[in-house]
Amino acid sequence: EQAAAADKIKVGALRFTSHSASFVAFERGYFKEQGLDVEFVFFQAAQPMAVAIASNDVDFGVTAISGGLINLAEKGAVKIIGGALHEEKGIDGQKILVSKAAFDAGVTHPSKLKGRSYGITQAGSSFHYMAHKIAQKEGFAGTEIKVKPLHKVGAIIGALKSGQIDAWSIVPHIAKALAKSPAIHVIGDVADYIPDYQVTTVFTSAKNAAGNRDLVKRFLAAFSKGAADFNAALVDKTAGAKADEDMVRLVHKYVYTSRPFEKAAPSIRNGSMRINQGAKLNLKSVQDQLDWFKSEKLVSQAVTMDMLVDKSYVKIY
Amino acid sequence: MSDATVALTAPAEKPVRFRGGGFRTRPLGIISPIVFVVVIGLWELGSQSGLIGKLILPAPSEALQALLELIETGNLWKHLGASLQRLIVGWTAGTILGIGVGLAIALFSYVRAGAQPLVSAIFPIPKIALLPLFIIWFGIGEGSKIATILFGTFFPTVIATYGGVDNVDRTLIRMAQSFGVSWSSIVRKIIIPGAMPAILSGFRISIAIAIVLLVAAEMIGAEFGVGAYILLAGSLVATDQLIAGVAILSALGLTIAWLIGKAESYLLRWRT
Amino acid sequence: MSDATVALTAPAEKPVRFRGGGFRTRPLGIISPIVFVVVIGLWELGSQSGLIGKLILPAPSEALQALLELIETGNLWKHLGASLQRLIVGWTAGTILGIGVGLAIALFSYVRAGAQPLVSAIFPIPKIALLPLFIIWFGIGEGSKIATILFGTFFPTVIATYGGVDNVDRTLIRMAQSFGVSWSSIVRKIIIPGAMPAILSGFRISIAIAIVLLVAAEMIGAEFGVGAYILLAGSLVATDQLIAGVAILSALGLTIAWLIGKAESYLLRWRT
Amino acid sequence: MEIRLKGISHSYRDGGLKVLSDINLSIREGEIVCLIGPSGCGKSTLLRIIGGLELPSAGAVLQVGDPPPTSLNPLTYVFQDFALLPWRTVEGNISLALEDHPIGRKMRNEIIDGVLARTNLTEFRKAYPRQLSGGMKQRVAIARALSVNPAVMLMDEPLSALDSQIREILMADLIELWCRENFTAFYVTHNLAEAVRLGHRVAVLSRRPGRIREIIEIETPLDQRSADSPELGRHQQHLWEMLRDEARAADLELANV
Amino acid sequence: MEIRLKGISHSYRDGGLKVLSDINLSIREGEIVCLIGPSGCGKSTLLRIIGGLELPSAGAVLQVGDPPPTSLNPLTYVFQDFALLPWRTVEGNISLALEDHPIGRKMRNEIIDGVLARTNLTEFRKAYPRQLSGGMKQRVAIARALSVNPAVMLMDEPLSALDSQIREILMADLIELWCRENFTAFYVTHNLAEAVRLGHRVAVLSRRPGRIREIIEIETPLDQRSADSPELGRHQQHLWEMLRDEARAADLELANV
Ligand SMILES: Nc1ncnc2c1ncn2[C@@H]1O[C@H](COP(=O)(O)OP(=O)(O)OP(=O)(O)O)[C@@H](O)[C@H]1O
Ligand SMILES: Nc1ncnc2c1ncn2[C@@H]1O[C@H](COP(=O)(O)OP(=O)(O)OP(=O)(O)O)[C@@H](O)[C@H]1O
Ligand SMILES: [Mg+2]
Ligand SMILES: [Mg+2]
Repeated sequence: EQAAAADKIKVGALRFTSHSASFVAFERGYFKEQGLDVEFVFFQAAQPMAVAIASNDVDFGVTAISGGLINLAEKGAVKIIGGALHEEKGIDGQKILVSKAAFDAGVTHPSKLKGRSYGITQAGSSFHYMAHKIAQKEGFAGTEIKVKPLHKVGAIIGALKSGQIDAWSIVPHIAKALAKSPAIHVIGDVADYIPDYQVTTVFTSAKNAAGNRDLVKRFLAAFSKGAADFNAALVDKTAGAKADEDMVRLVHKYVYTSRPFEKAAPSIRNGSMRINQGAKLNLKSVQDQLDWFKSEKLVSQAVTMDMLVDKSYVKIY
Repeated sequence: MSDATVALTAPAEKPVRFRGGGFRTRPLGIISPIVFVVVIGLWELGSQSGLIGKLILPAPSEALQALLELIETGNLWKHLGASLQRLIVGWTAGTILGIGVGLAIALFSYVRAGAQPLVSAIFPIPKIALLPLFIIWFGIGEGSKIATILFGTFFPTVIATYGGVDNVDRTLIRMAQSFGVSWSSIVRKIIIPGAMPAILSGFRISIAIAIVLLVAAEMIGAEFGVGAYILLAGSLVATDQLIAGVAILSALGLTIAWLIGKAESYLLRWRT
Repeated sequence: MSDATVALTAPAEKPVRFRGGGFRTRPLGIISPIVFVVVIGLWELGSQSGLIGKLILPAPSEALQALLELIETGNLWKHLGASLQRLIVGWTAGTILGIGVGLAIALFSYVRAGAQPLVSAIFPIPKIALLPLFIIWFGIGEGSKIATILFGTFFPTVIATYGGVDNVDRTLIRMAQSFGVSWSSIVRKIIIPGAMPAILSGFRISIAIAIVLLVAAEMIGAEFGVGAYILLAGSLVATDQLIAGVAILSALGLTIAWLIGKAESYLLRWRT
Repeated sequence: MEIRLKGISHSYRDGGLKVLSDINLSIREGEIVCLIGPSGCGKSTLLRIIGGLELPSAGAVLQVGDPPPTSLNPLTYVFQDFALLPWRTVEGNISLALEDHPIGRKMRNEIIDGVLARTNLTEFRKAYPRQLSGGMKQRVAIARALSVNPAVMLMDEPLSALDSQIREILMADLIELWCRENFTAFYVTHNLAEAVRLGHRVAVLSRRPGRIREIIEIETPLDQRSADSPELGRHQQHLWEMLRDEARAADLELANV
Repeated sequence: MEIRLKGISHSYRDGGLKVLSDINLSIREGEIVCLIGPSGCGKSTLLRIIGGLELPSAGAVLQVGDPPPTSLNPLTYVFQDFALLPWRTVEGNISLALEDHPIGRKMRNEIIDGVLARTNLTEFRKAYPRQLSGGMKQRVAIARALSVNPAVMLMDEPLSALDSQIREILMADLIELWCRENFTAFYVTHNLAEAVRLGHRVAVLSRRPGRIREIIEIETPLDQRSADSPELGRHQQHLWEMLRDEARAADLELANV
C-alpha cells in the first residue's frame, strides 16, 4: 500500500563513487521503504545540477560547496540539509600531486609550493580552496600559489603530465592511478591541511526544505542507510569480503559502467571515502569554506550560515 | 642556296595547345580511404614506438578496443540512438526555421533590418554559457538538449540562406515577373533553387556544429548519448574511451557529409 | 441606340500594372535600434513586473549594473583586450589557412579527394573534448587559446570557400583561358572574386563561431578574457555578470557583422 | 488591346544617365511596331517600361481595353539575354510560365509539345541550358513566350542569334501567328530587313537619350510582303540612311570630345 | 600563321550527341573563313576546338608557322555570350587580357584607350557589365579581343547583337584591321551578307552532326567589296538556297519523326 502512495522524486547524481549512498539506497530498496519512488537524473557537472535543483527540476543532490551553490542559496533557491563526503585522518583522502619537473626541482613537500603553479578547475572550486588552505597552513599567502583555471579534470591532468603546471590535489583513486606514472609524484595528503574537511553536502531546493519537511526527512533516512552500508563495506571494511564484493558490484552499475568489472573495481575501491554517518554535517568546515569564499569576494559578504544551511535535519557538529 | 633551303623547308607544324579543362575536380574515390588508413597507421606506429605519449593520446588500437567493448555491451546503439534522435530532431527543426528566417531576411526589408542584427547579436552567444537558462526554459529532459542543437544549427543556416538568396541572378527574377509568375512561385522555383548551392554548403557547416554541440547538449542530465559518453570518459580521464567517442562523432560527420555530397550532385546536376 | 452607346464609349484606359521591383531589400537603418530597444525594454518590464523570474534571468538593468562595475574597475578593458587579441590572431590565421585549403580542395582533384573527407571527419569533433590534447600540443599559454579559435574558424571557412568556388561560372574561366591568362591570374581574378560572396557569408559564420569559442578557449588557464569572465560568472551562478559578459560578446558580434556588411557592400558593389 | 506611351522619360539612378526622353507613342490593337535605334539608346529600357518591369522616371504606360480571355499572360517578353533557368530543362523552362495558371498537366504538356515543335526543339526537351547552343537558347525563350498566348509581345532582338533559315521560319511563324491571333507587338531589332518585314510601323529612336526621330508606316499587309519587294527595299534604304546620319553625328560628337 | 583541321569529329559525353563529323579544313595565313550553318550544328563547338578550349573526340588542330611577335595572344576568341566578368568595369574586363603580359601600365592604358575608342565605348570605361545594353556588352567583348592584337581571331557571331550602323562600322574596322594586320580569322555568323562581305571563303556546315557541305571562294578583295556588289549578291543567293534546302531536309526529318 506504500507503493501506491509513493512520492515520486528526482535525485541528481554524478557517476562518481562519492555518490554511492544514493545508489545503495536505491538498489537495496531503502528509498522504497520510505515511500519514495526515486528517479536518478545524471549530470556531467555539479553546476547544472545545482541549477536544476534551484529550478525544481530535480529534488535532491550531492555536491561540493561551490560559489554557485552559495549564490543560489543567497537567492533563496537551495539549502544544504546534510553532509556527505568527508576527509578523515587515517582514511585515504585527497592527495597532493606534483609534476616530475617540479619534483626534480625540489618540490617534494607541500611547504615548497610557494611560487608554484597549481591546477584548479575554476576560481571558487574546491581545488582553489585546498590550494589556499595549504598555503595558509604552510605560512604563506594564498596568492603565492599561482592557480591556473583549466576547467576540466582531463585538462589538468594533461597539463600536470606535461609539466605545464606544478601541482594539483585530487581524489585518491585518480591520484593513485596517476602516481603510477613516472611523470607524477604524490607529496602529501589534503587531510593534513584541512582537518575534517566537509567535501560534499546533501542539498535540496529551499522550497522542499521549508515546505516538505517530511519528504526531506524520509530522503535523508534512506540516504543515511545507504551511506552506512557503503561505509561498512568499503571504508571501515567491517562487513567482510562478500559485502565488499557485493558493494563494488552494486556501485559498478552506476560508476565506470563502460569498463569491465575487473578494471573498474580497483578504481571504485580506491575512490571510497567516508560518507557521513546519518548525513551529519561539519558546520565548522562549512563555515570555514563560506568565510573563504567571502574573503575571495566570490560571494556576497551578506551571506549568512542560515541562508546556506538548514540545520534542523541532521546532527550538526 | 641557304635562302632557298629556308624557303623550301615547310614551316613547323604543331598542334594547337589545349588551354581549356581544369578547374573542375574529378572524383577520386580511392584516395580518401588511403588517406585515412595512412593517418591512422602513422598514429598507431607513433603510439607503438612510444613517440606519442600513452596517457594523453592512446593508440588507435586501444580506442578500437574501447569501441569494441561498446559494441559488445550493446551500449553503442543506446548512445548512438539517443544522440542521433537529438541530432535529427534538433538539426531538422533548426534547418527549417533557419531557412525560413533566412528567406524572410533576404526577401523583406523590414525583417532584414530587424532580424539581421539580432542574428549577429545572438549567434555569438556561447551555448555553454546559457546552459543554466536552457535548463530553466526547457527543463532537463530532451527539450533542452534539442534546443541546444536547434540553436546551434539555426544561425549558420540563416546566414547561409540569406547570403545565397542575395546572390541569385536578378534577371531571372525579372523574367519570371514578366510572365506574371506569382511571388510564391518565384520564391519556390527561382530563389530557392538559385540559393541551393549556398544552402547545401551551409548544411555542411551546420551539421558539423550540431555534432559538436551534442557534447554541450548532453551535459544536462543525459544518461545515454555519444556526448555524454565522451564527457564521462573525459571526467574519468579514460582517454581510450574519449577517442572512441570522438571517432564515433567523426564517423557520423563523415557519413552525413557523404549524404550531403550525394544531395549536392543530385540537386545541383544542372551545374556545368 | 444602346449599341451605338457602347461603340461610342471609349474602352477602359488603365495603366499597365508594375510587375518588377521587389526581391531587393532596402536598407532601413532605423529599424534595428528600435528592435533592440523594444526587446530589451520588454525584458526589463518583464523582470520588473516579476513575470521573468529573478533567479535565472536578471533584469537588463542589473546586467548593466554589472557591466558598469566592470568598466569602473577597469577590468572591462583587460578582459576585452585579452579576448580581442586572441580573436584577431586566431580568426585571421584560421581564415587565411581556411581560404588556402578551401581553394586547394576546390582546385585540385587529389587534394579534394584526400582533404574533403578529413575536413568532414575533423570538423565535428568537439573542441572541448580535445582540450587536454590542446594543452599538450600548445601549452597553457596563449598558444592553446589561439589554436582553439583557429580550429573553430578554419573548418567553416574551408567549406564556405570551396562551396563558393564550385559555384563560379565556368564560362568565365574558359574565357580567361582563351586569352592565355595564367592559372594564378585566373585564381586571383576570377575564382576568388567569384567565390567572394560565399566567402564573406562564411565570414559571418566563422566570426560568430570564433566568438563562441572564446569561452572554450579561455577554459585553459586564462586569467583575463570575456570568456573567462563568463565562465566564472556561470560557475558562481552570478547571472547578472553572466548576462553582462554575454552582452559584451553580442556587441562584439554585432560590430564585426557590421564591418562585414561594409566589406560586402564594398567588395560586391558590382552586384545588381 | 492597345498600348499608349505618354511622355515617357527615364534615367538610371545608378550612373545618372538620361536614357529616354519624352517618348509618346500609341500602338493600336493588332499592330506590330518595330523599334530601331543605335546600340545603348534605350530600346531595351523602353521595352522593360512597357512591360511593367521598370518604372519610368516620368510619364505613363496605359493599356486600353482588355486582353482576350485566352491569353495567359497579356504582356509577354522575349529577353535579349534569354533568361533561362539553368536548373530547369528546356521543358521546365517553358513550363515555368504555365504552372501558375489553372490549366492542368495534360493541357500544359500539349502546349509545350506545340511550341517545342514550332521552334524545332522537340529533340531537346530534356536538355539543360548549358547543353544548348546560343541559337537554341534563344528559341527556347521564344517558345516560352509563345506558350502563354500573349496579347502583346515585347520582343527584344528575338532572332539575333538565330541562323537565317530558322529566322526565316520563325518570322513566317510570327506572321502566320499574327494573321491568326492578331496580337500586338513591340519588336526591337537591329536588322532593318526584319523591321520592314514585320513592322506595320517602324519607330526610329535617336541615340541616347533616346527620343523618337521618326515613325514610318509600311502599307503592304504583312502576309503579302516578300524579301525582295521594291517597296520594302525603299523603306529599308531610307531607314539605313537615317541611322547612318545618327551614327555620323555620334562620331562627330565623339571626335569633338 | 596557318591553321589546319584534320578529321575533326566530336561528341559531347554528356548527352552523347554526335556534334561534328570529320571536318577537314585548312585556313591560310591572312585568310578569313566564315562558317555558316543551321543553329546547333556545332559551329561554336568547332570554334572552341580550334581555340584549344575543347579536345575533339577525334582528329587534330594544327598550327603551321609562328605567330607574329607583336601578337599578345595568337588565337583569340570573341564569345557568343560575351563572358564579361561582372565584378570588373569595362576597362577592367579588357585589362584582364593584358595583365599577364609584361607591357607596363602605361602601354596597357594606351591599348585600352585605343580599343575603347574604336568600339565607341570611351564614355563607359568605368561602367559595370550590368549597366550596359546587350550591344554594348558585345562591343566590350570585341574590344577585349582586339586589345591583344591576335594573329588568328575566332569570332562567334560577334556582331549579332549590334545595330546596323555599329555593325557596319565594326565590319569596316575589321576589314581595315585585316588590311593592316592581315590576321587570320574564323568567323561564325548567321548573317549571310556579313559572311560574303568578310569571308575570303565561306564554309557551309550541314545540320547536326555538322560536316562541311561546301566551301565557296569569293575572289573580290575585301577592301573592294561593297554591300551592293552583284557578285556578292550572287554568292549570298547561292548560300541562301543551300541553307534553305538544309532547313527543308530538317523539316522533313522532323515531319517523319
Ligand atoms: N541597370 C542599369 N543601370 C545603369 N545604367 C543602365 C542599366 N541598364 C541600362 N543602362 C544604360 O542605359 C542605356 C540604355 O540601355 P538599353 O539596354 O536600354 O539599350 P538598348 O537600346 O537596348 O541597346 P542595345 O541595342 O545595345 O541592346 C545604356 O547606356 C546603358 O548603359
Ligand atoms: N556542354 C555541352 N554538353 C552537351 N551538349 C552540348 C554542349 N554544348 C553544346 N552542346 C550540343 O552540341 C550541339 C552544337 O552546339 P554548338 O553550340 O556548337 O552549336 P552552334 O552551331 O554554335 O549553334 P548556334 O548557331 O545556335 O550557336 C548542340 O546540339 C548542343 O545541344
Ligand atoms: Mg538592348
Ligand atoms: Mg553557337
